[in-house]
Amino acid sequence: MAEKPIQGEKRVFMTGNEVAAWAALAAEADIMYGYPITPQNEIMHYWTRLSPKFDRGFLQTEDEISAGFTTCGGVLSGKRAFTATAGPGNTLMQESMTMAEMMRIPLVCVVQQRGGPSTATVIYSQQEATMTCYGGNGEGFRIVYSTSTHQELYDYVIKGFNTAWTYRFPTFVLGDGYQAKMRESLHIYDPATKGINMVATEPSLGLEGTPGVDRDPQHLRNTYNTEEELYEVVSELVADYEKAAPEIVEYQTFDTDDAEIVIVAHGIVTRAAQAAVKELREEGIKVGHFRPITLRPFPANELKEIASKAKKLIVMESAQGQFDRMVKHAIYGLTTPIEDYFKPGMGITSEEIVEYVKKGM
Amino acid sequence: MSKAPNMPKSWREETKPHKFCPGCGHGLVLKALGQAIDELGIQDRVVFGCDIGCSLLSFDFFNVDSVQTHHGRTTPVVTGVKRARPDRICIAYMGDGGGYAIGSQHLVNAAARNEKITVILANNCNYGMTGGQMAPTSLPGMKTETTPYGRDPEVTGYPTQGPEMVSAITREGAYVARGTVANVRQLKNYIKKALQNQVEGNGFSFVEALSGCPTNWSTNAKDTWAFIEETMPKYFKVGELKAPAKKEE
Amino acid sequence: MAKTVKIALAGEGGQGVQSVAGIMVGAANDKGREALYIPNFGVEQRGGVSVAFCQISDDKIGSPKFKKADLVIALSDRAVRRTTQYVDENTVFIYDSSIEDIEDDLPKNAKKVIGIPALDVAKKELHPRVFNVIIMGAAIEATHIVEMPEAKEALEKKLGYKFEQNPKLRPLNFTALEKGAELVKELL
Amino acid sequence: MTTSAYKMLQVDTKKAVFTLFTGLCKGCGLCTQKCPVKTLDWSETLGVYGTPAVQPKNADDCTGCGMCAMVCPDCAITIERKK
Repeated sequence: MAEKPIQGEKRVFMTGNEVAAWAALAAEADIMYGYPITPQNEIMHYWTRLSPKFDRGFLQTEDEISAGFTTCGGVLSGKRAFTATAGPGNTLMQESMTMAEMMRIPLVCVVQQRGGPSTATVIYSQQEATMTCYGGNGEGFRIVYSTSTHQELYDYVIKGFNTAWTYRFPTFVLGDGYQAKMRESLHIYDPATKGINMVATEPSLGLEGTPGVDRDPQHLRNTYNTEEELYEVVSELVADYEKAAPEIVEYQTFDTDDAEIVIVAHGIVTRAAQAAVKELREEGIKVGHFRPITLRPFPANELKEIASKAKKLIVMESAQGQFDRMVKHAIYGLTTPIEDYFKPGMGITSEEIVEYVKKGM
Repeated sequence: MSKAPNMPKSWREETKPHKFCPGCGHGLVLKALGQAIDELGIQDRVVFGCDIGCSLLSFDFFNVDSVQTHHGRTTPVVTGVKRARPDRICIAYMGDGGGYAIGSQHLVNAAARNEKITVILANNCNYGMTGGQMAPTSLPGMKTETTPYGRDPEVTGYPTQGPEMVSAITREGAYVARGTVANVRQLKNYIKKALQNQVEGNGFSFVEALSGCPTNWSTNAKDTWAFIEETMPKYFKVGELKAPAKKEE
Repeated sequence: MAKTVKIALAGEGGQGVQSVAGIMVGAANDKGREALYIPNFGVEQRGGVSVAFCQISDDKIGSPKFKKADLVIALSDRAVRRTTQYVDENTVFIYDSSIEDIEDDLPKNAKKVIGIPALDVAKKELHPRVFNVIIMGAAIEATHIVEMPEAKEALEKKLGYKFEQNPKLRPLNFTALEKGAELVKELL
Repeated sequence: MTTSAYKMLQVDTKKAVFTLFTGLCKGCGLCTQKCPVKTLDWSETLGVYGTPAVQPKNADDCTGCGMCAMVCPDCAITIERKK
């Protein structure tokens, strides 16, 4: 067994793509399957440089359809397998992600959102929120962590593997092109030093013993014959997901206790929102910020409570209302006014948030 | 006095009679596969993957660990398993639609990468499960639900020559053959060689089996055999296309 | 320095703005400061105007991009036109004085607009290859995100292997760094 | 094993014992066409889908070659040759 990739803990300064590769390495990921697309490609660059030193595998597939399905195969074999993609690649990967939902395949996928629709830009957006949470023909039985810093990217890739293997739902770490390409400091660490034990994996295929002789064979399927049969299976998925959701859901609040105005944002936009809240508070403006860390499951109750006490919500995102729909669905029934601040495919800065909030007062 | 049906040992008797139509060629291809698994003694190591289309009905066919995936995606799923568990003998089972249409990029690239897996493809000249539409392998002039006046090659092209294509893009070490359910013993031998090729770790192995679809062809037993034995071989030549050089003893 | 320093470096692809931006923020990080650097990038791998967005602070940094910079350095006519949007009354705007016919496009609202003959100096006194290091020197002098010895340390760290192969490169790069600082010192 | 659950139709021919497992026979008829002596024909006995199964119509013609068993997609036939 090769040495641990990271001994103890250390401060580093690197891009988010490099962070993702190191995190997967630290999380004892066994194999990555992937197909290059900007801006996630350097995850593969770093993984292919680092992984051979630690006996980990890699396969570059012919497209993202294959990347997703080979990842399913790897996980079914009992390996801590993962993939990463963005934009049009994420679109192609949705097919395999529905198989992972249906068959409870605990794969991990890092998404570095780029501009859309279509090829659009390779730079940045938050336009893959709907697709990552609900893509494909299904019900969105997934776990989606929306990260905002390199530290979180590192933490949640590691956590993502454990969440996936604990609850057996496909788990996404939703980053973006900024997080992929920017450099900032963070601490990388061996999970064990933080008391984090990696959840054991187990194979669903290729088990020991001769099937039919020593044991029953594994006959895994995602096709059902009747409406009733499918309904039963999906109902079980619903029940399991709903049971797990309260244990999985995560969020953060900033100065929301007495906030009259609450900015609701996720992912990297939360950085701008946090900075803006700090600045506005210094001027005595009662503004707060609510940030879901998990978009699936969504912290609906927590947001509802805060929203019910506020005079106004401002939903801010680098997309045309994808996150906004989740917010509105979560707080349905409240009469708190909601303002939308949408910048599809564009970054949002703290300066513009400060300006916007002041203008509306 | 024999009392038990003479099924391959690797077949799962609890799921028999199987779900394929009367006279369906899948039963024969899977019989040949079952016999090959038995003769090689690899039942404890096989991971079997199947596609959508009629081939999905084989998901519980064998006493081997099996997984059914989406249309065309069996090759990548099985590739993923093989890459994660090189000690397993991984078989991807599909029809002509799954291998030559919706999953063709996976077949081509798995072959080009020389994945150490075995792909077995049943060619019955049409899409069976969805009700007899044109497949990449439908013959010129053949009437299907989407070529009701006969397949016009000017409009829809000529039948895909799968093994020929795979043979052209694979390197030494690959095994490629086309068998037929009209000769189960030969088909079994081809499949056995294909699996043996994987056991030895030589490279990609691929067997296409000419197969029958009496339901969608609307043929009786006589015409089914006539189509398989007389019509299909005019376009699809049965035989081995590629085999690794014999190892020096 | 409590305030976050925001810098936009812009040039033609190939002028090396991204590499000096990387070295500069790396130097700040090495000193234990918070730094954030994001290159802008388009679909193409090479060519086009390339902008490096850098922020250095004592605290964690907010959004990776910003509206207005404390310092903008633009090294081509296209870069000038592209970056005037990041200028306000607190911005020092530095451009290379060899850029022709740019007078009308220079920002009118900046705290200061400074033309420096970085390219000329590089060509005539040093070497064209150290043009970007001159720019780094100017940026450091204008912002003091790190001091000169730390900047040299960072250059050594990044280019040390080249210096070993050709020892003349070390003084050349260090001189370029100092020259860049000199070019702006009197004008700030 | 569920073998015992299968009902059998057995025909003792001159050279072999022909056994048809009716619970497996879907009545496709592929075997009848492959019988080299054309002795296999539809039976009064019904198969798993309620369609006629098969049996040698003239027991003495059967040579016990096993072709019918080989081409049966459902493994519904066994041929046990007599010594």
